[in-house]
Amino acid sequence: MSVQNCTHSIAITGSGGSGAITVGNMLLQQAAKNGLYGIMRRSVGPQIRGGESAALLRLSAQPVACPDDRFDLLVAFDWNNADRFALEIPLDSKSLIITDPGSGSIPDVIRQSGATVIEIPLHSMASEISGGRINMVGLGLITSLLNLSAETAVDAITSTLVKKGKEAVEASVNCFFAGFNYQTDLKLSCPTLVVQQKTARWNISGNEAAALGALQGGVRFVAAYPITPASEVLEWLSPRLEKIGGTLLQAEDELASINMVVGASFGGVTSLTATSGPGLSLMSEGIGLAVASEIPLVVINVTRGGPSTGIPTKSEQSDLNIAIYGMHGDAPHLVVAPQSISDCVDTTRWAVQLAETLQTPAIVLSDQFLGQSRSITSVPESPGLPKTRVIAKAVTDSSYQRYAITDSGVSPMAIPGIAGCGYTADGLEHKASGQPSSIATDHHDQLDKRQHKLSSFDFGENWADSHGAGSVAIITWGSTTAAALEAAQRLQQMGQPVKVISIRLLAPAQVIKMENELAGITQLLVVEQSHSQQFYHYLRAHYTLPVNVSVYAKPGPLPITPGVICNALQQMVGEAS
Amino acid sequence: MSVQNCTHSIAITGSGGSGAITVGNMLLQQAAKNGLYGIMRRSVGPQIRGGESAALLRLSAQPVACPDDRFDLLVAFDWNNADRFALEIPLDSKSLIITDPGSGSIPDVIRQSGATVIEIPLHSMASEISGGRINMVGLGLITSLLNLSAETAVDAITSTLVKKGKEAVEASVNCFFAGFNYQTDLKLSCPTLVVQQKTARWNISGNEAAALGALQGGVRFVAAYPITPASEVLEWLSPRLEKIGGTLLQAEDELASINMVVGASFGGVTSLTATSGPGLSLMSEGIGLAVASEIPLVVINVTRGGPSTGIPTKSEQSDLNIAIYGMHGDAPHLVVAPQSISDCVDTTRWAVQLAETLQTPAIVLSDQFLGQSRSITSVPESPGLPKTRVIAKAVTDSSYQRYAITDSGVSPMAIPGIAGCGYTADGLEHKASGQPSSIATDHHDQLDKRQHKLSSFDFGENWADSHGAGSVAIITWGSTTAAALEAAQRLQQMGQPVKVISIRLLAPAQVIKMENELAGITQLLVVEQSHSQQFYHYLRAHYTLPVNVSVYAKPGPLPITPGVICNALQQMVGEAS
Amino acid sequence: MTDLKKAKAYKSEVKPIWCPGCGDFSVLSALTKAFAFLELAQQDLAVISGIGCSSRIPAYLSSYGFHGIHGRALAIAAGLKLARPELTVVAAGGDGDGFSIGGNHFLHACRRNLDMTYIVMDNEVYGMTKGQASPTTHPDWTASKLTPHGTGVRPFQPAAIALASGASFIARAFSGDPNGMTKLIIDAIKHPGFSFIHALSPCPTFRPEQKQWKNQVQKYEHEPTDDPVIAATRLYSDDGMSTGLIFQSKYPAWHRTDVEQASITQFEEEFLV
Amino acid sequence: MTDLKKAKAYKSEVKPIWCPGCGDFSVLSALTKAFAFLELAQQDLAVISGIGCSSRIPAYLSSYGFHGIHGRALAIAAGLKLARPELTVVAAGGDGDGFSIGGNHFLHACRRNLDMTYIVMDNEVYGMTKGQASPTTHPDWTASKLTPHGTGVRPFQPAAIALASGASFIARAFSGDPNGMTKLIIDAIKHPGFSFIHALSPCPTFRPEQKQWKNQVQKYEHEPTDDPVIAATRLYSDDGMSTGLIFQSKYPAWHRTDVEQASITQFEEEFLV
Ligand SMILES: Cc1ncc(C[n+]2csc(CCOP(=O)(O)OP(=O)(O)O)c2C)c(N)n1
Ligand SMILES: Cc1ncc(C[n+]2csc(CCOP(=O)(O)OP(=O)(O)O)c2C)c(N)n1
Ligand code: SF4
Ligand code: SF4
Ligand SMILES: [Mg+2]
Ligand SMILES: [Mg+2]
Repeated sequence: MSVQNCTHSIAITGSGGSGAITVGNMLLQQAAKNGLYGIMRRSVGPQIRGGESAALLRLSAQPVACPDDRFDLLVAFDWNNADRFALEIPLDSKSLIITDPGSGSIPDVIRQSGATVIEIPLHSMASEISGGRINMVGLGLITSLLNLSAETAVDAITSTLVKKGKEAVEASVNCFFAGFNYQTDLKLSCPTLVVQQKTARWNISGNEAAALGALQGGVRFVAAYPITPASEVLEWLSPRLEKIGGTLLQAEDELASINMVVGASFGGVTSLTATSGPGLSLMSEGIGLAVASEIPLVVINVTRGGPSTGIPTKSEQSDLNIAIYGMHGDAPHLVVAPQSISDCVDTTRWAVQLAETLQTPAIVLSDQFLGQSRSITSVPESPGLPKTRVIAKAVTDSSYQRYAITDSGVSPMAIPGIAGCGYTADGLEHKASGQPSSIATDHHDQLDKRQHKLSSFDFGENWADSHGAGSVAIITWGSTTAAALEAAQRLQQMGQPVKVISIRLLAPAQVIKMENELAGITQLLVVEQSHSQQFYHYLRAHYTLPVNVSVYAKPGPLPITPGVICNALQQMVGEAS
Repeated sequence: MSVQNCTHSIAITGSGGSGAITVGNMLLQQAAKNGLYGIMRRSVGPQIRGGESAALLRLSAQPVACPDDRFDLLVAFDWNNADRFALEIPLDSKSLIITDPGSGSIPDVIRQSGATVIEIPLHSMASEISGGRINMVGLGLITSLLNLSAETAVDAITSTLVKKGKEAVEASVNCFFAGFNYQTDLKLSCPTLVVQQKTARWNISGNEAAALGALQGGVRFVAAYPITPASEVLEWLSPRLEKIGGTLLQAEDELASINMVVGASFGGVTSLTATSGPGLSLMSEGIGLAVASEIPLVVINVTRGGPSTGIPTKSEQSDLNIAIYGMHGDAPHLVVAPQSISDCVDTTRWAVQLAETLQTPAIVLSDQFLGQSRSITSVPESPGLPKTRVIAKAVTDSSYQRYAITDSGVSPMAIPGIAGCGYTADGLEHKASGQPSSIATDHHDQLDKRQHKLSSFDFGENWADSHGAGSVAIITWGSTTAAALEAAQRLQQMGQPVKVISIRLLAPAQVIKMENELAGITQLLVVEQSHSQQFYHYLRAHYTLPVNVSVYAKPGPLPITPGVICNALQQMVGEAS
Repeated sequence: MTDLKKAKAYKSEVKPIWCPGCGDFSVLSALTKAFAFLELAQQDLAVISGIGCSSRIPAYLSSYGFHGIHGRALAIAAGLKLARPELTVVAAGGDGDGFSIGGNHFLHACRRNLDMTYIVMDNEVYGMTKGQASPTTHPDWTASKLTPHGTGVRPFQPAAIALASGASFIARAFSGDPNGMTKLIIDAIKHPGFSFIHALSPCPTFRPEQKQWKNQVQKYEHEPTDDPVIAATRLYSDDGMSTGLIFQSKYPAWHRTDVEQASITQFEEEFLV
Repeated sequence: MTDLKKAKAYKSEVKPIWCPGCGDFSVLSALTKAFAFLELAQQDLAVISGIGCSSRIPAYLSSYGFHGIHGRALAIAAGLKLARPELTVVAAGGDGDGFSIGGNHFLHACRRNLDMTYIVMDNEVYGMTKGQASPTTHPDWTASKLTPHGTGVRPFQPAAIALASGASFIARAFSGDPNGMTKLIIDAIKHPGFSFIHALSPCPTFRPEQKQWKNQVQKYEHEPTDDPVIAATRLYSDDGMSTGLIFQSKYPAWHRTDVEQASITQFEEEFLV
């Protein structure tokens, strides 16, 4: 069965307090218990409390990492502010809409889709049960539609609501069964997801995954300032860091947090901060200091819609430019991007280890989609031991040179506490000793050193993931990877082989490796979620691309889905032929 | 006579208090009075007071805008810290060195050049005159060597020292004549610069020029934080702004200054700030706000050696990346670069007018070389009247839409005071009215609008300067332009025609105009003063370059001189043939 | 006190995103009442904010407004006031915006004493980012996941800092007393210099315990003083919950120096040799 | 007081870039004397600074050091101290670095009360950038081209701000009294919390009139107090030129909370469904 035939995309919407998100979360949990995979995004209005919200799920028997082009099912508890989310829930004539007859007329923008509408008296069903809530009726309906087991649903309800007391659980379970047992002739186009094998699963968001990867990599100090959509990285880390002897400090601003991280790392403790665009802007001077003074550190940037305050709650890949080029002066550093929620674990861990090994800052470019979506994934393999930085040995003479020119460009780093190696880290250009210098040869030596340590390092196979073969390829990075892979799978099924290259290591550029990857490619489709084609320009700047290049670049807030990539690719191939 | 044959390069060095810089300044003034052109850089040590310093001049009968590859004359008042500046003063066997026999032995690094050394008892000559100073003896010697008139020197001495009193002037004049009349058989290889025509001249630094251009463009509000090498922009502006009804405020930091500028410009007053790399880093969030809220403003960035604190007193072109790509999100804005000291007037004025016209921030990329060097230039033509922004008209209904979608992408801007047009400027994505929105169509509309107003604007001929013709070209930008032009002139004389393209408008890229400029070019040499080839990568990203491209990229602190460009070009041509 | 219909004219048609019960509603309405009382023309009025729930306020007003970036309201406001001294400029925002990321501008705005008003809606929490500790949060508040044992840091004292920084008008208001707040805003706008209003404005969503504030707040028992020593003494013994005008002095407001006028052509001539 | 030879061991071989007569020379030597007196091991000592003439100090010491970026000394120092609580951490820099661009970190460092010392060498000017007004510059100082009529702004009061921000140790020292300064540095380092020394350190190059400071400075006439009301009262009536320990309190220094230990594997298991 092809991927798009065996997934269910379900939207649950409702305004403030209707509990749409709760249903989504429970459904995801249930799916996992039923041996399925899944992913769930949330879409919320600008209100802090109340306001419209939507849980946008896709469930599948195989691992699934991106939203589909359309939704099979929309369960709408009401139609308030439907215009705000209509674009996020594409429906068509094969889709079903479940709504309450009392919710008023279906907005045109939804009705136009031609989807089949079934009105079910959700409200009255719920009100018949004391303490009943319509969202649980909805959960029952969806569970039966998906042929999921009622048992796992009850588990999910119980574990979620246990802190609200027995009565709440009971009322919800009753509502659930009211929905579950409701008789309709509703049918999803593909009612049952066929589970191959039930293996252990994780239910994890990308922000949690990145946080876990950070701990695995050895991070023990975090200073940060809250910002949407990065705060969950910090929320997950704070209580856990202290349980492994680390510290998280909420700083007064991002200038403080990045510089605190510089100080902590200077002290020998592996350190990290997390932020989003506005915060990254404020950190650029501090990151530049880390480049010049050769202090390892990691910045997780969970990109949101830009520019400026932009769209804080929505995803985009538009912080690529600032991540790569955002420091003044010649400031070589590392930029990596996770390709899926579960890859957030590995890529963040890798970033930490690269930063430590190369004594330079690493920026992890995640985004709101990866960071705030939850995914049911297979349990990843256990990582090896964290790599550590090259530390100087105590000396009794004055021979220690912090910025000594070495073959690798990496110089043993002294850490306070090591005798005889006292030195002053400096953002001023310096001699090998660290002493400030404005002499041309010193400047050139240190610029060479800082670049050389990155350009000569062997980053191995992780620099990019490549799937498939042929002369037609899609190139992408980060969170659009999953859609590109699924597009390639669909195209393959349609007889169009497509190779997918997704770059994990965005800086430094891997020119020779890319040359190998692109060998034989005659047509290349660049896929990215930015308005100004940042990735495409980045590729042009650093790599030699085939003559025929097409670009599919679209800003957020809507996700780039497999179907539109298929279309763009078919168009490219069609035009060339 | 070819350019390099009719210029004099003179270095005057000495440690703290020796007055080398004073001599340089007087010489420049004299040269102007004698109908010559000239340029003078200063090289100083890290000390605030005292420490070594050097005045590095080049005088010519024709306009001259870059240092030569070598020095004809070095007048060294002593040899302290000679290693720090030796690299900055390339000497050869045709060079002359004047020094005092009492200054100790000439350092190897200098002697190795093979230059002719003449020891002249400067100290004892000066000490014979009460209140005498050796630098004035030096001035006399140089004046006679250059065949400049003693009269203009006396003028320069008098006007410079008049505030120190009559006695000081007299002592200096006497010292001057002691030097001037000193009999040697010293000869410069080209003793006399033949003046064609004495026209009016300006003695101006690039920082002053940029400041003047700002005023001409209409700037009436400046908020800034001091930083080397940008502070002179502010020092020149502060007392003058208030004389034309404007204001300069020294802010608490760069975050404050950029945001004050945003506020002032929101208030309808043309506004600017000036900074250097570290400050630009801190401003990037504020600049992004100006992009999103469509507030015109100008940031003059006087680039110094980077990364981080880097080399504050030396020049580099390494802030190109951050200027173009340094904001988070898709943030189209303007980046322009003056090509010479006198062009700082025009390019800054242009930047102000573009910013006002297009309601977006403009970054002027100057650098330490342009900013802090003084030049004798022809008096520029008077500029036209400043262009102003499109202002909204008062209304009595609620029809005003601040971010209305228009054909040009520019929407009439309401200014506090205009009735009926009250609106809230916002860095959040918004509807045409300004009301926040996270709906995809609103985001796309506004992203399109902000890009379209830049991409559809006709920037005219100013976008780049192009000189010469042929199939071989040099492409460069900013302060390396002068050296490229002189290199092309030399190559022309050697029978190698070379076209020089220097980009003034770095963002937005002018793809079609560049295509025309590059038509017929088969070999292209990219010249820039950065370590990581920032300009080259920028060109690749945005333009289609010929197949044969060579890159001459060298970081600061030493200037890129015509000779090395000639070599690089000859090598490129040689390899191709 | 003021004509409610007149006050309403200062409201825009944008519906606030605030939660039911949010203290900021009262601040919004106190502001409009003060504007109405002072009969300020909408077009000569600008309200500037940073980022946060409270910082959304400019869009809810029919005056000119700027919803800036986090922490920079005072800088934007200062630029506007310097460029357009004749406008009435009000900066407004939250405790995180003003005292955490914006702390430095607060210090320097107090010192600089431009003739403008700054209203901080203090809810001792970051509302917008869903409930982290702010500088004014008490050290033992443990509901934020970022500080699960509390911050352990003594709270920021807005009025005391304002005084030490040299602010010339310092008051405390409470959103539960909208008339008192309106009066203070009127006095603040009339004050010829930098006027700071520390507005206690509860966040029922993340700090439900602040519903008790109405029982804790009391009118300041002293007359306002212009003596910083007296003000300091009072502030250091105050519990931070008393409202009213605390300090007002006649420090001179910053203004442009008048100098002889010149023309750009004259400046150009200075370069002639 | 301390063995000069021992003190010299804390000096590095780098020659200061300071002008002859610069007050910072005395601060450097007071620091080394204090270190020697306390017998601190060089390797367990870190001196962190920002950018400015005064901020060059770490390179002149043989301890570990960080010459950071302008205004961020306290942030770097805080990170280091949090990560390595056993180290002795001293932050140092100028009035521009600490009170202008770095003002926000100063506020929050005072509140946070980490066990470290901060020495601000105040010369009421930006020395490094050749003589602009700093926050502590008097309003009528007209020698800077950026403020040719003076700043017109009342000076920043470092000690009063520190007090209002909750600093637990506040002292003023003068570079013309190196022994007094040494003693204060010793006490500051010993103080278990954030200790702030406002060190008057003249800049003969841009503020030659500061050569008169030696005639204006006097020892603080009071005993130090731990009562902020008393300290405030004194500070508001002080001329800013008296030296000595002003305020010292037992506010608890910030420290990590001890919690039950866990392993990363346990955290991973939380994700299992
Ligand atoms: C540079 C930057 N950092 C962080 C944020 C995220 N952020 C938005 S509002 C806010 C705090 C809001 O708290 P407060 O100012 O007290 O306002 P409230 O929501 O409580 O009214 C934060 C941290 C941001 N927008 N920009
Ligand atoms: C972000 C940034 N802005 C501005 C500067 C320029 N700058 C360097 S030192 C300094 C002020 C120094 O004054 P202070 O801290 O009082 O030190 P002093 O030189 O007087 O000892 C400034 C503005 C900089 N290095 N970085
Ligand atoms: S979260 Fe709190 S501050 Fe924000 S709107 Fe809701 S109640 Fe008000
Ligand atoms: S300029 Fe002033 S502060 Fe700087 S070294 Fe010289 S005397 Fe000291
Ligand atoms: Mg708040
Ligand atoms: Mg200073």
